[in-house]
Amino acid sequence: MKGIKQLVGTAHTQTVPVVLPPNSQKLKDALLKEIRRSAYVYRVDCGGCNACEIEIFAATTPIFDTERFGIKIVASPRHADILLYTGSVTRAMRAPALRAYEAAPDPKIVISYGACGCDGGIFHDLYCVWGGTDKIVPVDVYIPGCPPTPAATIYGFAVALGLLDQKLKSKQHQPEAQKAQLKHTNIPLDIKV
Amino acid sequence: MFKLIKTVFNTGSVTTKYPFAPMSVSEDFRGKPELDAAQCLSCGACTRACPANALIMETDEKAGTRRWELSTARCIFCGRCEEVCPTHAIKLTQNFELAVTNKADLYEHAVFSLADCSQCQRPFVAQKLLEYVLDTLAQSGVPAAQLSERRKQLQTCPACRRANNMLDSDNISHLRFIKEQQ
Amino acid sequence: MTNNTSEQFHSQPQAGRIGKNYVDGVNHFFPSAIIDEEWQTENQVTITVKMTSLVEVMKWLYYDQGGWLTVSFGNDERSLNGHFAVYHVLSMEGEVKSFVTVKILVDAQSQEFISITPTIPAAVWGEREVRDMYGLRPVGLPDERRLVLPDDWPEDLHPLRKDAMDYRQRPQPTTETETYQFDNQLGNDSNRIVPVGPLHITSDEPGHFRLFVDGEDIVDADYRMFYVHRGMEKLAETRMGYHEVAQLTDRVCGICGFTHSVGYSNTIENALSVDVPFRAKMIRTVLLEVERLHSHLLNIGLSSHFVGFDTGFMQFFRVREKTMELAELLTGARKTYGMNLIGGVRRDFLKEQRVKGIAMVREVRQKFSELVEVLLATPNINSRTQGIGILSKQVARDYSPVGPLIRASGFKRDVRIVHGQSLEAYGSVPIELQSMEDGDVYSRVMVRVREVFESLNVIEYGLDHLPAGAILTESFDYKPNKFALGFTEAPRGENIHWSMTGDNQKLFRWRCRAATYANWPTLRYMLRGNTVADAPLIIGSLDPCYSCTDRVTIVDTKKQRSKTVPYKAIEQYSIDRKHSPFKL
Amino acid sequence: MSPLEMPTASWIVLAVVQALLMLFLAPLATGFSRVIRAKMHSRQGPGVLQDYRDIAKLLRRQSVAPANAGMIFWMTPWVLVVTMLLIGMALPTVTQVSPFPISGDLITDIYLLAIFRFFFALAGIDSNSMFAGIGSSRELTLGILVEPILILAIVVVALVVGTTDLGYISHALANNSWHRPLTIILAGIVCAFALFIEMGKLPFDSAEAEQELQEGPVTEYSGSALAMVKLGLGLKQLVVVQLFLAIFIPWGKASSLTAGALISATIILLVKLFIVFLIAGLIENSMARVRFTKIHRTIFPAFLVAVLALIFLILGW
Repeated sequence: MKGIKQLVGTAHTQTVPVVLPPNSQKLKDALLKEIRRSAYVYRVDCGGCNACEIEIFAATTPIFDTERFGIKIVASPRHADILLYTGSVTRAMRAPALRAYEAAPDPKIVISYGACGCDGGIFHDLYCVWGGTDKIVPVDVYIPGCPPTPAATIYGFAVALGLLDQKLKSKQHQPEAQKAQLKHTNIPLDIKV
Repeated sequence: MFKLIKTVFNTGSVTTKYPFAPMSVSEDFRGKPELDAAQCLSCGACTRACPANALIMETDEKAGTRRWELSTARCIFCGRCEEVCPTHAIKLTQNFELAVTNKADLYEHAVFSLADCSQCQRPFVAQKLLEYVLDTLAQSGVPAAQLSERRKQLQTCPACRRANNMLDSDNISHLRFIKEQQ
Repeated sequence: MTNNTSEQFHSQPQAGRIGKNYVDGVNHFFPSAIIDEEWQTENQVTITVKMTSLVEVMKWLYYDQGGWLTVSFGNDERSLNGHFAVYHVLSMEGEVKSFVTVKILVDAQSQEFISITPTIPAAVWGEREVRDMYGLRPVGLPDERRLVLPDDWPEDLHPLRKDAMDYRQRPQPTTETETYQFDNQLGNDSNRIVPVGPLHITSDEPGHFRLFVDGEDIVDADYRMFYVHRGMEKLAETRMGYHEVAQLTDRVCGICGFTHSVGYSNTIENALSVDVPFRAKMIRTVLLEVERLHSHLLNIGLSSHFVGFDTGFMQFFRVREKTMELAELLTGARKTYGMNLIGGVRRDFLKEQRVKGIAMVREVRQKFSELVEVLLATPNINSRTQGIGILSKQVARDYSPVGPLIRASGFKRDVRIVHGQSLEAYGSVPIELQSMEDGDVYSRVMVRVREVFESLNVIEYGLDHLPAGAILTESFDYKPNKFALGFTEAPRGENIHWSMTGDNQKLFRWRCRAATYANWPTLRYMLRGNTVADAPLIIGSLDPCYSCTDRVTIVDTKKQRSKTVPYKAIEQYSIDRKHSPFKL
Repeated sequence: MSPLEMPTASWIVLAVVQALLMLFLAPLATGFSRVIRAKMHSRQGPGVLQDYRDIAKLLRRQSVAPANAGMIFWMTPWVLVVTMLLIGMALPTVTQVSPFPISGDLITDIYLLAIFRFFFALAGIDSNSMFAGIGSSRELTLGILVEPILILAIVVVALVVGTTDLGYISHALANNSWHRPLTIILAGIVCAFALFIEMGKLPFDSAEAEQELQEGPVTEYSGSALAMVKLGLGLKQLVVVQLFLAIFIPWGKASSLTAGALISATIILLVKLFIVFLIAGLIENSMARVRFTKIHRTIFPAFLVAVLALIFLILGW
């Protein structure tokens, strides 16, 4: 059974993420109010298969057009309010990703994009990958998807900016309610495979 | 240049109204997998088929429970789990609006209880899996006598069954097949 | 070729045996070279050759018989025959079209093999990767640097060896900064070039370029790729079963994932000689063309962006959205189709899906042709793209690049037509090869434009004439240690996959060579002689699989100083073409 | 009034109000060109007031700069805005006479533009990021190409009218007949071309290209400094266009300080600005950029036309 919760326990398989200053949450809420109608996004590619980059690109094209919400993709972390991390952090890309994090002015919102960004996706336990953005930087919003559709990207930005509230909630199923029903009970026996 | 302005002019603005109007997605779009806990037998087929380890099953003998977990963060929305599930318990919905602010919301859990062996009282199979097998046997027309004997046999764990077969020779069930083949 | 050698080979009785003449030729010219010959399918043969005669055999097959080196890779077969092995796969495109794989056994103690790079330069990257991954030292390989593994990887750990490490082990990083040394082949090596420029904080750098320039013209270029190396080949051997690897190969590259998935499935299907139902083959062909559609539209849009024509870029992406909708309609997802299983496809095209699909194809064709006229009528487009980044025929012949890059230089290389019979349903689909002669950026863009129209026809034909029948066959069993080649024509060129089935319901070895992997080495020669202002345009015309190669370091050989210039700056410089960034 | 003695209080008030109004309208102008670009891309695009929101947000953001950025790096945003305000005060936009002639006749305006460019480039180099260095070198070379044309065109007009005071020139061209029509028309065309480049519009887009192009020296700025620089650039576009309108299309201006005349003049001015920005937007979005070697070929003939205008002036046509 593949039920191993944490894969390899030894410390050397983990990286230690950047630690947040204490009052940063208060600063972030203040920031959110300011950038509600004009958010500058900077894309940090930590070694994904670049399907996520193309979908972010597609989100800015005429059909989905993020600029109508004031969301603009800028070309330097200096101007950025939101850092958009894609890709499961590969070893070679860890140093540049941390440099980008320090270059952006505080307070900043960090969004982790795509299955690789959220939790390492299909490469989560590989030798050359640290697996997920939250291994190196504190993340505020997760946008799952492989790759997330441009509509999901826009929804993610809306949740990040606090325009929409998130729909997905963690769920605890109660399976003991009743027995599992058999399927196709009314089919006569001999033709049922 | 004027040809461009003409093309641009008669295409007008093509932007969708998405956040303000629901987004129309093709009907078999692969969105978030949804578990129907009643149907689920905790058999673990989906966890074996998942390429990204997003579905995880953990059996805990001491507590006699088996915990199923779906991590929407790691899920790659490929739909393999839906294909291999014997009772169609897990299905992919069309839900793509999955952005969350705290990571715990990306995880779903379900706890199933294990059935104890009638002889050695140690849990050896998921309760619902056992019941489902017995229902299938009953539904597939096994006569009542044989069914009760089958039930007794199925409710003992494999270790006890091996012990039983070794000890009382008259109850060895394989004789039945030999008779029929003549 | 007189065929006097007797037919005692133990391989399965093959009907056609296409490519038998190559094997006989090798026997004839190099009598004792071949140790073993094994046929995987009727046009794929693997000959195990003695190490000593490897170079001559390869030279004869490559240059004299019109072969093209597609991929070179290693395999740790100590558990099978006590040796390592290095394979060189040749796609023979002379008068007989077939695949010949030359295999050499490498002794497990000496761990050295003869490098063929001096005679066939195309093998340079393959052999560097074998050294990284298996620790086998290629004797005679000029380049000593690490190719694939990151700088902070310990020196003696070679991941792909069976006994090296568990696929989840992550060694502690050895260095915090990048330590890759760049070499300047043409400039005078006397002056040591030190990167002076401050490290600009552009973060996403899937590729790092270093242009050696003399004033405005590029003397030489070197680049460091593989920042996105994740180690997929180790994953395919350890955690994943056959069907899961089909999902993994969908995520090799974000733009041409499905071609990799089809390539991989073909390898297992060829190895176990599974006959995939014809309907599944046609579905795969249609989806391969849908992927080519959106990838070419992406590249044409990017080319108009590099030329500075942003309205064209946005308009092409507007049309591209329609193709993504088509993909979502047919497969349920915009990008990662995930349709492939071993033995066929797992989702069928229903009637109304096909009707809607054909309507969409017609709409895309009309809009696309309209936009192409607009693009070609835009002022100074031609002056920006004609005559730059020319790939000469000789360099093309040496480095065997693939895809629109080589078709724009006049070579007729397209797997769909050359090896069309044994690739999905391309044999029975109206398609013909697009190629142009002068090999510059303009002709590459035009080849892609024509191929988009070609793909539209194929999709419409495929959706119209979808043959009846099953879409998946499971009536075959997995035999261990069978291996074969799988090949598809990705938008950027020919993807070659090779895999060997293992004995525990898992793969023993899976090797995937994406198209761009073969195109990168030629970039150095395309950049030479052009101005740095054209560099992003040329790099863009190569249509690199990594979304953006992000940093360029300008090294002025005369003043012995260099400056690291972020790619975006070079991109802007090439777009508005003013004052080159050499103010060192 | 003769240009030398100090203008009366009401004129100074008008000048200051005029300059501040221009500063306030600058984001509207850049927002409008962004909307045109969006419409050309056939997408919905941001609202016209988007630049206001951007600048408001940036003003409140933390201003991070490279560790070794010098004093000039911090001073430049202020220099940019102040120089443009000075020109703005002197321009006879709504009145026939230049409201504050001391701060800007033709020669000082050209030099104020030159100071703007010089400090903008210097800031790029001073922030010693390679990125901004390229933007600065680009800005300076553009200056070398464009400034001679601009100076020549404006000097020709000044010679035709006989004075370098903006107010008199626009008054003369508006009222009495054009006794040298050909020269003025040629100078007008050349000045329009030069100011189009000065506005930093495609296809001659230069360092302060706005969307995802690298924004040259602006790369290293962030937070409030970035807001000031964006304001400065927007203000420069507005001021440059009004410089052209004041000289070459001077009709419809108020002759006295009465409220009614001022209001009508302002409306006419806004209509003129709308038309000019619309045309600039259309041109900008339907051209690919000109190649570096071609840049000389396209800008140099404009210089020859300017010389031609000078010759026509001498011949008296």
